[in-house]
Amino acid sequence: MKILIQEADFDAGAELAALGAGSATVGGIACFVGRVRDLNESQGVTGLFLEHYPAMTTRALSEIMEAASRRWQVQDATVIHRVGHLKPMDQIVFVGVASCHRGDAFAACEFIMDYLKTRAPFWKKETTRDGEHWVDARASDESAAERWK
Amino acid sequence: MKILIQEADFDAGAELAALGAGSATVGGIACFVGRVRDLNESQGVTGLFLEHYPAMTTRALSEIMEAASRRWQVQDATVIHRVGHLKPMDQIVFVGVASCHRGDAFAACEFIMDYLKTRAPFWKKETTRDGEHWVDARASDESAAERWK
Amino acid sequence: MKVRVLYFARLREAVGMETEVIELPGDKSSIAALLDLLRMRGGVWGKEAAVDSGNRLAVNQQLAGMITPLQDGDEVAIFPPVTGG
Amino acid sequence: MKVRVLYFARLREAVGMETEVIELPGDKSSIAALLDLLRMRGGVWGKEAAVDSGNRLAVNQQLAGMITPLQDGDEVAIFPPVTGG
Repeated sequence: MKILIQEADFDAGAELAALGAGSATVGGIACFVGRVRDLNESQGVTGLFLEHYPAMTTRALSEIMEAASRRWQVQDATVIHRVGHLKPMDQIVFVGVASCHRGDAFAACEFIMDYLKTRAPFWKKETTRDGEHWVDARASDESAAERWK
Repeated sequence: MKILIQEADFDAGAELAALGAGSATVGGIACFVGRVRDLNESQGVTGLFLEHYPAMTTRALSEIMEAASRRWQVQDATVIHRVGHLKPMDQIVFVGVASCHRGDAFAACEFIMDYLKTRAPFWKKETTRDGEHWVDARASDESAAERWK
Repeated sequence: MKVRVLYFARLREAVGMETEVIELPGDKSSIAALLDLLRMRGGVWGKEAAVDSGNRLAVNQQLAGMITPLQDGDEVAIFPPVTGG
Repeated sequence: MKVRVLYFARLREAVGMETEVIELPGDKSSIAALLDLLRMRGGVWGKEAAVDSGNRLAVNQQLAGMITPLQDGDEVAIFPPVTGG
Protein backbone atom coordinates (compact mmCIF):
# COMPACT_ATOMS: atom_id res chain seq x y z
CA MET A 1 0.00 0.00 0.00
CA LYS A 2 1.32 3.42 -0.90
CA ILE A 3 -0.16 6.82 -0.04
CA LEU A 4 1.35 10.10 -1.15
CA ILE A 5 0.07 13.62 -0.53
CA GLN A 6 2.18 16.05 -2.50
CA GLU A 7 2.27 19.37 -4.34
CA ALA A 8 4.34 17.93 -7.17
CA ASP A 9 2.88 16.19 -10.21
CA PHE A 10 3.13 12.38 -10.41
CA ASP A 11 4.06 9.90 -13.13
CA ALA A 12 0.92 7.79 -13.55
CA GLY A 13 2.72 5.35 -15.87
CA ALA A 14 5.45 4.68 -13.33
CA GLU A 15 2.84 4.19 -10.60
CA LEU A 16 0.91 1.75 -12.79
CA ALA A 17 4.07 -0.20 -13.57
CA ALA A 18 5.04 -0.36 -9.89
CA LEU A 19 1.67 -1.79 -8.80
CA GLY A 20 2.13 -5.46 -8.07
CA ALA A 21 5.48 -5.40 -9.89
CA GLY A 22 7.32 -8.69 -9.54
CA SER A 23 4.18 -10.65 -8.65
CA ALA A 24 3.12 -13.17 -11.27
CA THR A 25 -0.21 -13.68 -9.48
CA VAL A 26 -1.44 -10.16 -10.35
CA GLY A 27 -3.93 -10.50 -13.19
CA GLY A 28 -4.79 -6.87 -13.63
CA ILE A 29 -4.55 -3.31 -12.43
CA ALA A 30 -7.49 -0.92 -12.44
CA CYS A 31 -6.62 2.73 -12.08
CA PHE A 32 -8.20 6.14 -12.10
CA VAL A 33 -6.51 9.44 -12.85
CA GLY A 34 -8.47 12.59 -12.05
CA ARG A 35 -7.72 15.78 -13.94
CA VAL A 36 -8.67 19.39 -13.26
CA ARG A 37 -11.47 20.57 -15.55
CA ASP A 38 -11.93 24.15 -16.72
CA LEU A 39 -15.60 23.93 -15.93
CA ASN A 40 -16.92 22.69 -12.62
CA GLU A 41 -19.41 24.80 -10.72
CA SER A 42 -18.36 27.74 -12.86
CA GLN A 43 -17.35 28.15 -16.47
CA GLY A 44 -13.84 29.35 -17.14
CA VAL A 45 -11.98 27.91 -14.17
CA THR A 46 -8.40 29.14 -14.42
CA GLY A 47 -6.97 27.62 -11.27
CA LEU A 48 -7.67 25.37 -8.32
CA PHE A 49 -6.34 25.43 -4.77
CA LEU A 50 -6.39 22.20 -2.80
CA GLU A 51 -6.41 22.47 0.99
CA HIS A 52 -6.20 19.43 3.27
CA TYR A 53 -5.93 18.43 6.93
CA PRO A 54 -2.40 17.04 7.06
CA ALA A 55 -2.70 15.15 10.34
CA MET A 56 -5.83 13.32 9.12
CA THR A 57 -5.37 12.88 5.37
CA THR A 58 -3.06 9.87 5.25
CA ARG A 59 -4.96 8.18 8.07
CA ALA A 60 -8.31 8.65 6.30
CA LEU A 61 -6.95 7.30 3.02
CA SER A 62 -5.32 4.38 4.77
CA GLU A 63 -8.63 3.44 6.41
CA ILE A 64 -10.42 3.63 3.06
CA MET A 65 -7.81 1.38 1.45
CA GLU A 66 -8.02 -1.09 4.32
CA ALA A 67 -11.80 -1.21 4.00
CA ALA A 68 -11.36 -1.99 0.29
CA SER A 69 -8.85 -4.74 1.14
CA ARG A 70 -11.26 -6.38 3.55
CA ARG A 71 -13.98 -6.45 0.92
CA TRP A 72 -12.04 -7.42 -2.22
CA GLN A 73 -8.84 -9.23 -3.18
CA VAL A 74 -6.33 -6.38 -3.20
CA GLN A 75 -2.73 -7.38 -3.84
CA ASP A 76 -1.37 -3.84 -4.03
CA ALA A 77 -2.82 -0.33 -4.04
CA THR A 78 -1.60 3.23 -4.48
CA VAL A 79 -3.32 6.54 -3.79
CA ILE A 80 -1.67 9.85 -4.69
CA HIS A 81 -3.45 13.16 -4.12
CA ARG A 82 -2.03 16.53 -4.97
CA VAL A 83 -2.52 19.63 -2.82
CA GLY A 84 -1.73 23.32 -3.36
CA HIS A 85 -2.18 25.23 -6.59
CA LEU A 86 -3.28 23.40 -9.75
CA LYS A 87 -4.49 24.49 -13.16
CA PRO A 88 -6.89 22.99 -15.72
CA MET A 89 -5.72 19.68 -17.23
CA ASP A 90 -3.33 19.05 -14.32
CA GLN A 91 -3.48 15.60 -12.77
CA ILE A 92 -4.99 15.80 -9.31
CA VAL A 93 -5.47 12.22 -8.08
CA PHE A 94 -4.25 8.71 -8.85
CA VAL A 95 -5.87 5.56 -7.49
CA GLY A 96 -4.56 2.18 -8.62
CA VAL A 97 -5.41 -1.35 -7.44
CA ALA A 98 -3.67 -4.58 -8.43
CA SER A 99 -5.60 -7.81 -7.98
CA CYS A 100 -5.68 -11.39 -9.17
CA HIS A 101 -9.28 -10.76 -10.29
CA ARG A 102 -10.36 -8.07 -12.75
CA GLY A 103 -13.71 -7.47 -11.04
CA ASP A 104 -12.02 -6.96 -7.66
CA ALA A 105 -9.52 -4.47 -9.12
CA PHE A 106 -12.33 -2.40 -10.68
CA ALA A 107 -14.59 -2.48 -7.61
CA ALA A 108 -11.83 -1.67 -5.11
CA CYS A 109 -10.53 1.19 -7.28
CA GLU A 110 -13.96 2.77 -7.71
CA PHE A 111 -14.80 2.25 -4.02
CA ILE A 112 -11.58 4.03 -2.98
CA MET A 113 -12.35 6.94 -5.33
CA ASP A 114 -15.96 7.23 -4.11
CA TYR A 115 -14.89 7.19 -0.45
CA LEU A 116 -11.96 9.52 -1.04
CA LYS A 117 -14.42 12.01 -2.56
CA THR A 118 -16.69 11.94 0.49
CA ARG A 119 -14.48 10.95 3.45
CA ALA A 120 -10.94 12.26 2.88
CA PRO A 121 -10.26 15.80 4.15
CA PHE A 122 -9.54 17.74 0.96
CA TRP A 123 -11.24 20.97 -0.11
CA LYS A 124 -11.16 22.69 -3.49
CA LYS A 125 -11.22 26.42 -4.10
CA GLU A 126 -11.75 27.47 -7.69
CA THR A 127 -10.40 30.59 -9.33
CA THR A 128 -12.45 32.03 -12.18
CA ARG A 129 -12.53 35.40 -13.93
CA ASP A 130 -15.03 36.50 -11.30
CA GLY A 131 -12.81 35.62 -8.36
CA GLU A 132 -12.35 32.69 -6.01
CA HIS A 133 -14.89 30.45 -4.33
CA TRP A 134 -14.95 27.22 -2.37
CA VAL A 135 -16.44 24.31 -4.28
CA ASP A 136 -19.63 22.84 -2.80
CA ALA A 137 -19.87 19.11 -2.16
CA ARG A 138 -22.10 17.30 -4.64
CA ALA A 139 -25.00 15.06 -3.68
CA SER A 140 -24.02 12.76 -6.58
CA ASP A 141 -20.68 12.03 -4.86
CA GLU A 142 -22.46 11.18 -1.64
CA SER A 143 -24.85 8.81 -3.40
CA ALA A 144 -21.94 7.18 -5.26
CA ALA A 145 -20.36 6.35 -1.89
CA GLU A 146 -23.67 5.26 -0.37
CA ARG A 147 -24.22 2.55 -2.96
CA TRP A 148 -21.28 0.51 -1.56
CA LYS A 149 -23.10 0.02 1.76
CA MET B 1 -10.91 6.16 -30.33
CA LYS B 2 -7.78 4.11 -30.76
CA ILE B 3 -7.46 0.36 -31.27
CA LEU B 4 -4.14 -1.44 -31.58
CA ILE B 5 -3.50 -5.16 -32.00
CA GLN B 6 0.21 -5.79 -31.76
CA GLU B 7 2.91 -8.25 -30.75
CA ALA B 8 5.02 -5.52 -29.15
CA ASP B 9 4.63 -4.35 -25.58
CA PHE B 10 2.91 -1.00 -24.94
CA ASP B 11 3.64 1.99 -22.71
CA ALA B 12 0.59 2.19 -20.45
CA GLY B 13 1.71 5.53 -19.00
CA ALA B 14 1.98 7.12 -22.43
CA GLU B 15 -1.46 5.76 -23.37
CA LEU B 16 -2.96 7.14 -20.15
CA ALA B 17 -1.40 10.55 -20.77
CA ALA B 18 -2.65 10.61 -24.36
CA LEU B 19 -6.27 9.88 -23.39
CA GLY B 20 -8.23 13.11 -23.67
CA ALA B 21 -4.97 15.08 -23.81
CA GLY B 22 -5.59 18.74 -24.53
CA SER B 23 -9.22 18.62 -23.42
CA ALA B 24 -9.94 20.58 -20.24
CA THR B 25 -13.40 19.01 -20.02
CA VAL B 26 -11.97 15.55 -19.21
CA GLY B 27 -12.44 14.96 -15.50
CA GLY B 28 -10.94 11.53 -15.25
CA ILE B 29 -9.53 8.49 -16.95
CA ALA B 30 -10.30 4.95 -15.84
CA CYS B 31 -7.99 2.30 -17.15
CA PHE B 32 -7.29 -1.39 -16.84
CA VAL B 33 -4.03 -3.16 -17.58
CA GLY B 34 -4.15 -6.95 -17.76
CA ARG B 35 -1.02 -8.96 -17.01
CA VAL B 36 -0.13 -12.59 -17.67
CA ARG B 37 -0.31 -14.69 -14.51
CA ASP B 38 1.83 -17.75 -13.84
CA LEU B 39 -1.23 -19.60 -12.62
CA ASN B 40 -4.43 -19.78 -14.60
CA GLU B 41 -6.02 -23.13 -15.30
CA SER B 42 -2.69 -24.71 -14.47
CA GLN B 43 0.02 -23.97 -11.96
CA GLY B 44 3.40 -23.05 -13.33
CA VAL B 45 2.45 -21.33 -16.56
CA THR B 46 5.70 -20.47 -18.33
CA GLY B 47 4.31 -18.92 -21.49
CA LEU B 48 1.17 -17.86 -23.30
CA PHE B 49 0.36 -17.76 -27.00
CA LEU B 50 -2.37 -15.36 -28.15
CA GLU B 51 -4.14 -16.19 -31.41
CA HIS B 52 -6.71 -13.88 -32.97
CA TYR B 53 -8.89 -13.48 -36.07
CA PRO B 54 -7.24 -10.49 -37.74
CA ALA B 55 -10.08 -9.57 -40.10
CA MET B 56 -12.57 -9.48 -37.22
CA THR B 57 -10.61 -8.29 -34.19
CA THR B 58 -10.52 -4.54 -34.78
CA ARG B 59 -14.12 -4.55 -35.95
CA ALA B 60 -15.31 -6.42 -32.85
CA LEU B 61 -13.42 -4.07 -30.52
CA SER B 62 -14.70 -1.03 -32.38
CA GLU B 63 -18.30 -2.22 -31.98
CA ILE B 64 -17.76 -2.79 -28.26
CA MET B 65 -16.30 0.71 -27.83
CA GLU B 66 -19.17 2.24 -29.80
CA ALA B 67 -21.68 0.41 -27.62
CA ALA B 68 -19.93 1.88 -24.55
CA SER B 69 -20.05 5.36 -26.10
CA ARG B 70 -23.78 5.10 -26.70
CA ARG B 71 -24.37 4.16 -23.09
CA TRP B 72 -21.95 6.46 -21.23
CA GLN B 73 -20.21 9.79 -21.73
CA VAL B 74 -16.99 8.71 -23.43
CA GLN B 75 -14.70 11.53 -24.54
CA ASP B 76 -11.83 9.29 -25.61
CA ALA B 77 -11.00 5.59 -25.42
CA THR B 78 -8.08 3.31 -26.20
CA VAL B 79 -7.88 -0.49 -26.45
CA ILE B 80 -4.58 -2.25 -27.01
CA HIS B 81 -4.38 -6.04 -27.12
CA ARG B 82 -1.21 -8.01 -27.63
CA VAL B 83 -1.00 -11.20 -29.69
CA GLY B 84 1.72 -13.80 -30.20
CA HIS B 85 4.03 -15.14 -27.52
CA LEU B 86 3.91 -13.69 -24.00
CA LYS B 87 5.34 -14.73 -20.65
CA PRO B 88 4.20 -14.30 -17.03
CA MET B 89 4.02 -10.68 -15.82
CA ASP B 90 3.89 -9.37 -19.40
CA GLN B 91 1.22 -6.77 -20.10
CA ILE B 92 -1.47 -8.28 -22.32
CA VAL B 93 -4.27 -5.72 -22.59
CA PHE B 94 -4.86 -2.00 -21.99
CA VAL B 95 -8.31 -0.41 -21.87
CA GLY B 96 -8.60 3.29 -21.03
CA VAL B 97 -11.61 5.62 -21.07
CA ALA B 98 -11.59 9.39 -20.59
CA SER B 99 -14.83 11.03 -19.50
CA CYS B 100 -16.15 14.18 -17.89
CA HIS B 101 -17.73 11.95 -15.24
CA ARG B 102 -15.85 9.51 -13.02
CA GLY B 103 -18.70 6.99 -12.89
CA ASP B 104 -18.97 6.93 -16.68
CA ALA B 105 -15.22 6.36 -17.07
CA PHE B 106 -15.30 3.39 -14.67
CA ALA B 107 -18.44 1.82 -16.13
CA ALA B 108 -17.37 2.19 -19.77
CA CYS B 109 -13.90 0.81 -19.02
CA GLU B 110 -15.23 -2.25 -17.17
CA PHE B 111 -17.93 -2.82 -19.82
CA ILE B 112 -15.30 -2.80 -22.59
CA MET B 113 -13.14 -5.29 -20.66
CA ASP B 114 -16.09 -7.60 -19.93
CA TYR B 115 -17.22 -7.56 -23.57
CA LEU B 116 -13.68 -7.91 -24.90
CA LYS B 117 -13.34 -11.05 -22.75
CA THR B 118 -16.46 -12.64 -24.20
CA ARG B 119 -16.94 -11.11 -27.70
CA ALA B 120 -13.53 -10.28 -29.19
CA PRO B 121 -11.85 -13.11 -31.15
CA PHE B 122 -8.75 -13.86 -29.08
CA TRP B 123 -7.70 -17.29 -27.84
CA LYS B 124 -5.05 -18.15 -25.26
CA LYS B 125 -2.84 -21.22 -25.29
CA GLU B 126 -0.85 -21.85 -22.12
CA THR B 127 2.52 -23.52 -21.90
CA THR B 128 3.29 -25.34 -18.67
CA ARG B 129 5.88 -27.95 -17.67
CA ASP B 130 3.37 -30.58 -18.81
CA GLY B 131 2.98 -29.13 -22.30
CA GLU B 132 0.59 -26.79 -24.07
CA HIS B 133 -3.17 -26.50 -23.86
CA TRP B 134 -5.87 -24.11 -25.02
CA VAL B 135 -7.46 -22.16 -22.18
CA ASP B 136 -11.17 -22.83 -21.63
CA ALA B 137 -13.60 -19.91 -21.48
CA ARG B 138 -14.86 -19.18 -17.98
CA ALA B 139 -18.50 -18.94 -17.00
CA SER B 140 -17.56 -16.06 -14.66
CA ASP B 141 -16.50 -13.98 -17.67
CA GLU B 142 -19.79 -14.68 -19.40
CA SER B 143 -21.79 -13.66 -16.34
CA ALA B 144 -19.67 -10.48 -15.96
CA ALA B 145 -20.72 -9.49 -19.48
CA GLU B 146 -24.34 -10.55 -18.97
CA ARG B 147 -24.85 -8.16 -16.05
CA TRP B 148 -24.57 -5.14 -18.40
CA LYS B 149 -27.72 -6.18 -20.27
CA MET C 1 -22.41 -21.09 -54.11
CA LYS C 2 -19.11 -21.01 -52.27
CA VAL C 3 -18.15 -19.79 -48.81
CA ARG C 4 -14.73 -19.48 -47.22
CA VAL C 5 -14.60 -21.18 -43.81
CA LEU C 6 -11.96 -20.33 -41.18
CA TYR C 7 -11.09 -22.35 -38.06
CA PHE C 8 -9.32 -20.96 -35.02
CA ALA C 9 -7.42 -22.04 -31.92
CA ARG C 10 -8.27 -25.49 -30.48
CA LEU C 11 -10.70 -26.12 -33.35
CA ARG C 12 -8.06 -25.25 -35.97
CA GLU C 13 -5.78 -27.86 -34.43
CA ALA C 14 -8.57 -30.44 -34.06
CA VAL C 15 -9.61 -30.29 -37.72
CA GLY C 16 -6.06 -29.84 -38.95
CA MET C 17 -6.63 -26.82 -41.16
CA GLU C 18 -6.91 -23.05 -40.97
CA THR C 19 -9.25 -22.39 -43.87
CA GLU C 20 -11.03 -24.00 -46.78
CA VAL C 21 -13.54 -23.09 -49.47
CA ILE C 22 -16.77 -25.08 -49.30
CA GLU C 23 -19.35 -25.45 -52.06
CA LEU C 24 -22.95 -25.41 -50.89
CA PRO C 25 -25.92 -26.36 -53.08
CA GLY C 26 -28.22 -23.56 -54.38
CA ASP C 27 -27.95 -19.75 -54.45
CA LYS C 28 -28.69 -19.24 -50.80
CA SER C 29 -27.79 -21.32 -47.80
CA SER C 30 -27.42 -21.08 -44.03
CA ILE C 31 -25.06 -21.79 -41.18
CA ALA C 32 -27.17 -24.83 -40.31
CA ALA C 33 -26.73 -26.28 -43.81
CA LEU C 34 -22.97 -25.69 -43.67
CA LEU C 35 -22.68 -27.48 -40.32
CA ASP C 36 -24.78 -30.41 -41.65
CA LEU C 37 -22.33 -30.77 -44.50
CA LEU C 38 -19.28 -30.61 -42.22
CA ARG C 39 -20.74 -33.22 -39.83
CA MET C 40 -21.15 -35.65 -42.71
CA ARG C 41 -17.36 -35.85 -42.94
CA GLY C 42 -17.41 -37.90 -39.74
CA GLY C 43 -14.45 -38.17 -37.35
CA VAL C 44 -13.78 -35.01 -35.32
CA TRP C 45 -16.27 -33.16 -37.50
CA GLY C 46 -19.21 -35.01 -35.97
CA LYS C 47 -18.42 -33.41 -32.63
CA GLU C 48 -16.95 -30.07 -33.72
CA ALA C 49 -19.73 -29.20 -36.18
CA ALA C 50 -22.51 -30.37 -33.87
CA VAL C 51 -25.21 -27.85 -32.98
CA ASP C 52 -24.27 -28.29 -29.30
CA SER C 53 -20.48 -28.27 -29.84
CA GLY C 54 -20.13 -25.03 -27.88
CA ASN C 55 -18.22 -23.54 -30.81
CA ARG C 56 -19.10 -19.98 -31.85
CA LEU C 57 -19.75 -18.61 -35.32
CA ALA C 58 -19.10 -15.43 -37.22
CA VAL C 59 -20.32 -14.50 -40.69
CA ASN C 60 -18.35 -11.77 -42.43
CA GLN C 61 -16.55 -10.98 -39.18
CA GLN C 62 -19.68 -10.59 -37.09
CA LEU C 63 -20.89 -13.00 -34.43
CA ALA C 64 -23.74 -15.05 -35.87
CA GLY C 65 -26.27 -17.67 -34.84
CA MET C 66 -27.43 -20.95 -36.37
CA ILE C 67 -30.17 -19.46 -38.53
CA THR C 68 -27.92 -16.86 -40.15
CA PRO C 69 -28.39 -17.00 -43.95
CA LEU C 70 -25.30 -17.43 -46.16
CA GLN C 71 -24.61 -15.99 -49.58
CA ASP C 72 -21.99 -16.73 -52.19
CA GLY C 73 -18.63 -15.29 -51.14
CA ASP C 74 -19.39 -15.08 -47.42
CA GLU C 75 -16.62 -15.64 -44.90
CA VAL C 76 -17.67 -18.00 -42.11
CA ALA C 77 -15.53 -18.46 -39.01
CA ILE C 78 -15.99 -21.29 -36.51
CA PHE C 79 -14.13 -21.10 -33.22
CA PRO C 80 -14.20 -22.03 -29.53
CA PRO C 81 -15.50 -19.47 -26.99
CA VAL C 82 -13.02 -16.60 -26.88
CA THR C 83 -10.47 -16.26 -24.08
CA GLY C 84 -8.67 -12.95 -24.62
CA GLY C 85 -8.10 -10.07 -22.24
CA MET D 1 -10.21 20.52 30.21
CA LYS D 2 -8.83 21.89 26.98
CA VAL D 3 -9.26 20.85 23.36
CA ARG D 4 -7.53 22.13 20.25
CA VAL D 5 -10.01 23.09 17.53
CA LEU D 6 -9.08 23.36 13.85
CA TYR D 7 -11.09 25.02 11.07
CA PHE D 8 -10.65 24.31 7.38
CA ALA D 9 -11.45 25.73 3.98
CA ARG D 10 -14.56 27.96 3.70
CA LEU D 11 -15.13 27.66 7.45
CA ARG D 12 -11.55 28.71 8.22
CA GLU D 13 -12.10 31.86 6.17
CA ALA D 14 -15.55 32.51 7.65
CA VAL D 15 -14.36 32.39 11.27
CA GLY D 16 -11.06 34.07 10.46
CA MET D 17 -8.76 31.58 12.16
CA GLU D 18 -7.09 28.23 11.57
CA THR D 19 -6.93 26.92 15.09
CA GLU D 20 -7.54 27.77 18.74
CA VAL D 21 -7.46 26.11 22.15
CA ILE D 22 -10.81 26.06 23.92
CA GLU D 23 -11.42 25.44 27.60
CA LEU D 24 -14.47 23.33 28.38
CA PRO D 25 -15.91 22.91 31.87
CA GLY D 26 -15.42 19.60 33.69
CA ASP D 27 -13.18 16.55 33.04
CA LYS D 28 -15.26 15.16 30.23
CA SER D 29 -17.22 16.90 27.54
CA SER D 30 -18.73 16.34 24.12
CA ILE D 31 -18.88 17.73 20.61
CA ALA D 32 -22.37 19.03 21.38
CA ALA D 33 -21.07 21.02 24.40
CA LEU D 34 -18.23 22.46 22.29
CA LEU D 35 -20.65 23.60 19.57
CA ASP D 36 -22.97 25.15 22.21
CA LEU D 37 -20.04 27.17 23.48
CA LEU D 38 -18.99 28.29 19.98
CA ARG D 39 -22.53 29.34 19.06
CA MET D 40 -22.68 31.60 22.09
CA ARG D 41 -20.03 33.79 20.43
CA GLY D 42 -22.74 35.01 18.05
CA GLY D 43 -22.04 36.39 14.56
CA VAL D 44 -20.92 33.77 12.02
CA TRP D 45 -20.59 31.26 14.86
CA GLY D 46 -24.35 31.07 15.27
CA LYS D 47 -24.63 29.62 11.80
CA GLU D 48 -21.32 27.73 11.48
CA ALA D 49 -21.57 25.94 14.82
CA ALA D 50 -25.27 25.13 14.43
CA VAL D 51 -26.27 21.48 14.65
CA ASP D 52 -27.67 21.78 11.10
CA SER D 53 -24.78 23.82 9.67
CA GLY D 54 -23.81 21.00 7.32
CA ASN D 55 -20.25 21.18 8.63
CA ARG D 56 -18.48 17.90 9.41
CA LEU D 57 -16.48 16.95 12.49
CA ALA D 58 -13.42 14.91 13.28
CA VAL D 59 -12.05 14.03 16.71
CA ASN D 60 -8.40 13.02 16.80
CA GLN D 61 -8.36 12.80 12.99
CA GLN D 62 -11.37 10.51 12.73
CA LEU D 63 -14.79 11.50 11.43
CA ALA D 64 -17.10 11.95 14.38
CA GLY D 65 -20.75 12.66 15.19
CA MET D 66 -22.48 15.07 17.58
CA ILE D 67 -22.53 12.71 20.54
CA THR D 68 -18.82 11.96 20.42
CA PRO D 69 -17.29 12.40 23.89
CA LEU D 70 -14.30 14.69 24.31
CA GLN D 71 -11.34 14.39 26.66
CA ASP D 72 -8.63 16.79 27.68
CA GLY D 73 -6.08 17.19 24.89
CA ASP D 74 -8.35 16.02 22.06
CA GLU D 75 -7.98 17.55 18.62
CA VAL D 76 -11.34 18.55 17.13
CA ALA D 77 -11.65 19.59 13.49
CA ILE D 78 -14.68 21.33 12.02
CA PHE D 79 -14.93 21.65 8.28
CA PRO D 80 -17.34 21.83 5.33
CA PRO D 81 -18.17 18.62 3.41
CA VAL D 82 -15.01 17.46 1.64
CA THR D 83 -14.49 18.08 -2.08
CA GLY D 84 -11.25 16.32 -3.05
CA GLY D 85 -10.58 13.83 -5.78
